[in-house]
Amino acid sequence: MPAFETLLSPVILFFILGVLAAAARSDLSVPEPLAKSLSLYLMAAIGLKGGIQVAQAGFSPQLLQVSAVGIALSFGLPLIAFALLRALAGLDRLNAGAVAAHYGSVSIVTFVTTADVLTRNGMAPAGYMVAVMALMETPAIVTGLLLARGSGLVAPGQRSKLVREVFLNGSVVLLLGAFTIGLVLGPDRYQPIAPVFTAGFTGLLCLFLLDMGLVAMRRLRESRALTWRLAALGIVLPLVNGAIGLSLAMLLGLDAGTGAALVMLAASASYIAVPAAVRLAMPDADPGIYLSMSLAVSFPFNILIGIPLITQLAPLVLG
Amino acid sequence: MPAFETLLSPVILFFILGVLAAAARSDLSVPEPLAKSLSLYLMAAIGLKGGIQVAQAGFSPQLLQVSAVGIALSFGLPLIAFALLRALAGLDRLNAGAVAAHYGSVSIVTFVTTADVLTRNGMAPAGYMVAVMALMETPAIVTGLLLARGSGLVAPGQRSKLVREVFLNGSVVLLLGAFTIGLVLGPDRYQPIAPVFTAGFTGLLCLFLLDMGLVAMRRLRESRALTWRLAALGIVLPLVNGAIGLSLAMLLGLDAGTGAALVMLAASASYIAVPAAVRLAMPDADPGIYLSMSLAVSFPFNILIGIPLITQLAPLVLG
Amino acid sequence: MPAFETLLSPVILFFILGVLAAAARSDLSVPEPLAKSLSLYLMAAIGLKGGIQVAQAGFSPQLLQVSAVGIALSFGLPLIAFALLRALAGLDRLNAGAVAAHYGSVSIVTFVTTADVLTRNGMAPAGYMVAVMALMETPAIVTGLLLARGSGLVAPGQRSKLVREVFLNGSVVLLLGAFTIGLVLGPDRYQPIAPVFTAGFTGLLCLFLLDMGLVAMRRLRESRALTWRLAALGIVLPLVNGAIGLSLAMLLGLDAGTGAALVMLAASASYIAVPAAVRLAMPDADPGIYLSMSLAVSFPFNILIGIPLITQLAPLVLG
Amino acid sequence: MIATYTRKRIDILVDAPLCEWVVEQAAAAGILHHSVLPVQSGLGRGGPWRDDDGYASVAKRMFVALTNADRVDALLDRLAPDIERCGLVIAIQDVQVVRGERF
Amino acid sequence: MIATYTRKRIDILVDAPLCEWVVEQAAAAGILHHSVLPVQSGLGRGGPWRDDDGYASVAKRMFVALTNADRVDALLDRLAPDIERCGLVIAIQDVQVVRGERF
Amino acid sequence: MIATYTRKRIDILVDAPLCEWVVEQAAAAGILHHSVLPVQSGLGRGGPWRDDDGYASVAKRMFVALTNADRVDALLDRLAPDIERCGLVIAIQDVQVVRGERF
Ligand SMILES: Nc1ncnc2c1ncn2[C@@H]1O[C@H](COP(=O)(O)O)[C@@H](O)[C@H]1O
Ligand SMILES: Nc1ncnc2c1ncn2[C@@H]1O[C@H](COP(=O)(O)O)[C@@H](O)[C@H]1O
Ligand SMILES: Nc1ncnc2c1ncn2[C@@H]1O[C@H](COP(=O)(O)O)[C@@H](O)[C@H]1O
Ligand code: NA
Ligand code: NA
Ligand code: NA
Repeated sequence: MPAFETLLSPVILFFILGVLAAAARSDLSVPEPLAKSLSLYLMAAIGLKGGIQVAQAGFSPQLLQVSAVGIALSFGLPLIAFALLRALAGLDRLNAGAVAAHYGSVSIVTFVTTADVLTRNGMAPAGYMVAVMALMETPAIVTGLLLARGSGLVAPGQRSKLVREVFLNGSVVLLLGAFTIGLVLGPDRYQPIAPVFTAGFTGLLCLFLLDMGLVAMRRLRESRALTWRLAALGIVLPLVNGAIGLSLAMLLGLDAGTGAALVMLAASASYIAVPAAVRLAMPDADPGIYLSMSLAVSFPFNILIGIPLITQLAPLVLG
Repeated sequence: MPAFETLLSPVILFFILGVLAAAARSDLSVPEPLAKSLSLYLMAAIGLKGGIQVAQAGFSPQLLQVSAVGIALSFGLPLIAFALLRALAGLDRLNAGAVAAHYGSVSIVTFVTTADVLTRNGMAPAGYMVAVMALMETPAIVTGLLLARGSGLVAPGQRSKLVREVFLNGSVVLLLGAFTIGLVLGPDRYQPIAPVFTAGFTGLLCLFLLDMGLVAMRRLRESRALTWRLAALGIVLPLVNGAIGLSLAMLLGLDAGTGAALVMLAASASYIAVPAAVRLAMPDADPGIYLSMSLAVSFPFNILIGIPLITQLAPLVLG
Repeated sequence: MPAFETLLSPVILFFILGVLAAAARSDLSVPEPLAKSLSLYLMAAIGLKGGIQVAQAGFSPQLLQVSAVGIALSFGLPLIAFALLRALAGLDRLNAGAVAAHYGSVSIVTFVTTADVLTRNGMAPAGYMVAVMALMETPAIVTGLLLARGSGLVAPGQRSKLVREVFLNGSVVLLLGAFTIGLVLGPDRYQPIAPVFTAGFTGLLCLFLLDMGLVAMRRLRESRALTWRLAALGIVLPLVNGAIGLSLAMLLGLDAGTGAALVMLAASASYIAVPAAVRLAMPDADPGIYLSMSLAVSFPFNILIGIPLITQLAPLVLG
Repeated sequence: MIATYTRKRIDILVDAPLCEWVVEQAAAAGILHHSVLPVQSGLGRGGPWRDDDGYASVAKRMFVALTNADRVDALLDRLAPDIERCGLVIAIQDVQVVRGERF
Repeated sequence: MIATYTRKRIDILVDAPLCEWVVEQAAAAGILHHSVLPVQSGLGRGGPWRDDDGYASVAKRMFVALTNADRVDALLDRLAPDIERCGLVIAIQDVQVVRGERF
Repeated sequence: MIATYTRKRIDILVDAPLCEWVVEQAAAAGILHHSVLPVQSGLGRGGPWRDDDGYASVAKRMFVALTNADRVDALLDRLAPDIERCGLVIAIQDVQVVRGERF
């Protein structure tokens, strides 16, 4: 299937509709509670699905290997991002550290869209990748903070809040919780809830990506802090991180779907969990920089270019 | 099937439940974000469905004919409404123009309910009627404004906002956008999202009409500006406009379903897109008049009398 | 099937996930409009289902018997609760009356979860139990008020509001309204909305119970007014009321499923309709007591212990 | 320069189920027009609450009215016996308004 | 003690569709920074409304800005011809702020 | 006539993720009771934001407390070093309250 075909999936077309509507300054908008509800739903659904697949396939040593690699990526990728942001865009330590934390972490929606597209192309990633994603969400925050501040610079009162934000973040808890429920349920007991969590999945993902398109484009239009260098890095970083992810996937001998998912986890940048934690730990870093880069540049790039690209590439170099 | 049977559809029964609950002053209410979310969903769903039907049936010259007629109706119907409102209800120019704009435009929910009922009676309207509806939404605002003010009376700063409101109104963009997505997808690629947008449709429409019943009846109970003459016109105008629509449908030789849909588009009055634009362009017109007429009188009339009537009539005089 | 198996249903596992997340002080939370929307949906769905079952099974004299017993329970159970609360927990009249009203009324979510679990265990309760539940919601408020205040102590201006709250409460209206719609529709005309109201039911219930777990546990963590005696009574009252319900179910000769549902209606305590009415009629009673008992103690007890227990017990002693 | 007049703004924090009652009391005191703002969370003597705790807590509203001093006094007199019992939190401020005859 | 400065707070109750226009007028009067609070229900000369009535009523917003007296006057002058027509409800108060140079 | 007392109302506009921290600072300054109002959109030095932009912007809250002058001062002293860094927008007003002993 040509790369172009991937763009014709309903999910991506709704994303494009959102982008165009916001670019034309239409007043189309998705109510905030719907967006929040859809994101809860999507996390519960992929958590469950992952758990059930692992319940069927059984635990494999690969699960542990890939988890370890994922955690290492989340800790490590911010180092590269930090260096590039300092050298090429001239960001100060604080803002470079804040942005780096985002690129070490992952975008859940990018992962979900990737999995959806891969599955329709006959390359469903392994179920445990959901757990790997959850594990990759927060280590990057630690690295980003250390880079920005050196050690020990979080105010004492804030520290416990930050630890909670990092380890008990709602999305981490929901993903791992639903994953565990899926493991416990197994395929049979999952049947009664399959109509909601399986049959409804792609359709609801369309509505969510419509919103993401609107939000990303509005952000792009309104961002003042986004220089050309930063925008360029918003494309370079996913490519660099994705390449690193791909090399590791080859080293680990992952199948095409699972490897492609790892690549997109590495390539994607957080715009939910990390911004909230960064706001808490580095309130003086500029959200105009880190949100615009991850949400308005890297996210659309990954959806519109990254996913079609890896869908073409993965079967050639992996598996 | 007797007209009475039409009232026994789940959609209409939930509307009646809403009306009764509000009439009894129950505190039953539907959270605003749910109502907004359902209306986004309904627009995406009918847009998609229309696009897919056109993708299957192919473009027909009729599509262009009916579109032209629809636009002409939207521009033209306010003239009649304006004359009747001035002559029979003694409204001033400003308020008569404001109300007229509503009756030239369309009610999406009335259309959706019509299509649902017609389809269950074996008279599904042509897919392109969704696009016709989107085209009919906003021209009426221009006529209404000219009638109310003569030309050139919108404050300069407001004009660009009004143009955006008229052409890039969220519902127009979503309807035409989803229609286009449907066209591009075609029936096969639509399959993964069919459970949400097709199977879920009638059930979710029930919840939406429950809310509409509550809202319409509450409006009726609380409206102070609604005189008996205005209320009577809220019934006369749908009949007059519907009759005009029916004549045109006969002239064009439309099939029963498509023709009935055109009739209900003509007969229905906007209560979403137009009120917002009127509030912007004529803030001194009284919403107590235009909202009460379109929402509290014409909307229930169309749902409870208009749809059953046309469902009986259409197969006799059309197609 | 062992009691333990009941806990492995997806619905209960999501409840436990919510409880654990709140206990760990995660920031996971369900947006309020989603919770409200889900509860509207659940009420509409069980109302419809009940009505359709009665339409199929026909009216039975049992329906009237069980309704009368339900109303009697709702009026009568608060007397026992009041006596126990005064004697064992030393509550003053006002607060004892307020709490008693909650235990005479019912928890819709407990009922829905019970029905879901019973149905999966081959003991679906009779359809009319939904109507019985609606009838049991509000009589308890009257008894609670009389106990707290003696007669005539509601301020005159409040009385009409209270009557509306009691008889036209949103949940009573929606349950009975949807029940009636189900009766009118019957199984055939229900088909088009079955995907939403039947296929989607258990999955959406999971999301709702996730929220209930979060909310109940947060309440437990933050409640200051909850003494050990009150907490103990939050477990004793469901057991006492459930035992009374069971005796009546045996007397009436109900089948296992219907009887088990009556038991759980008796055992459960309201935390939606009654708190609102009590806040209106007895603003000086302490919500810290009545909400904590019904929501943070009895609700989880009923879900985690009560339902598995009665699922085991009912087939042995009933029907 | 457009003329402004000194009037009062009264804000009343009230439990959602009692809000309609405050509106009625205000109307009886001659304060017909008002607005109600949502409140998201809070902490009082009754402990913390948040509006997305649904049933677990009693949500609050903020009743706001611009009016004149006499009507504020009339409203306070009507509310006085219930302020404690209903846990009303009331704040009154001087404000400048335009169209003074409206308030 | 941190220094505080006397400035003005202006609150404008406005129909949601006209809110953007108020924001523009404020900007033209030099009041660039502002916040908009949601309003949930209300009662005015046009009768009652509530925001969950969706299409049945015109929702309101509350525009709030902290600024200085001159800019408030400039804004009032700009709004003056439309206050009645657009049904604006305006309240101005003295407030103490920190970082006085910002307002 | 019911007695009223002069107290202070302090309003603090704060980023949602930092709201809990403001609440803690207030508690440490003796301001235990407070309410938090939602804010829907705004414009500041950091550009425009709106709460339905989800992840695209940092939502704001409005912390509101009625209290006395001493506690307001204590709170300002605690917040002083972070006001600039955290972008707090603070407004303090005199208000009349009933049940003066509560505040
Ligand atoms: N001093 C205060 N300032 C602002 N809000 C308050 C204050 N006292 C109480 N409240 C609000 O009123 C609610 C009820 O207060 P209470 O009746 O003391 O529990 C609290 O949860 C707060 O939302
Ligand atoms: N005196 C007032 N105090 C507070 N809010 C008001 C006042 N007058 C009007 N409002 C608000 O402004 C809205 C429109 O007022 P009106 O234009 O008079 O219908 C009302 O529905 C209220 O929400
Ligand atoms: N002068 C002001 N009046 C009202 N709200 C303000 C003002 N300045 C800032 N804000 C609010 O505080 C937010 C953050 O401001 P800033 O830190 O300047 O970006 C803005 O988006 C507004 O919502
Ligand atoms: Na990454
Ligand atoms: Na029309
Ligand atoms: Na009970």
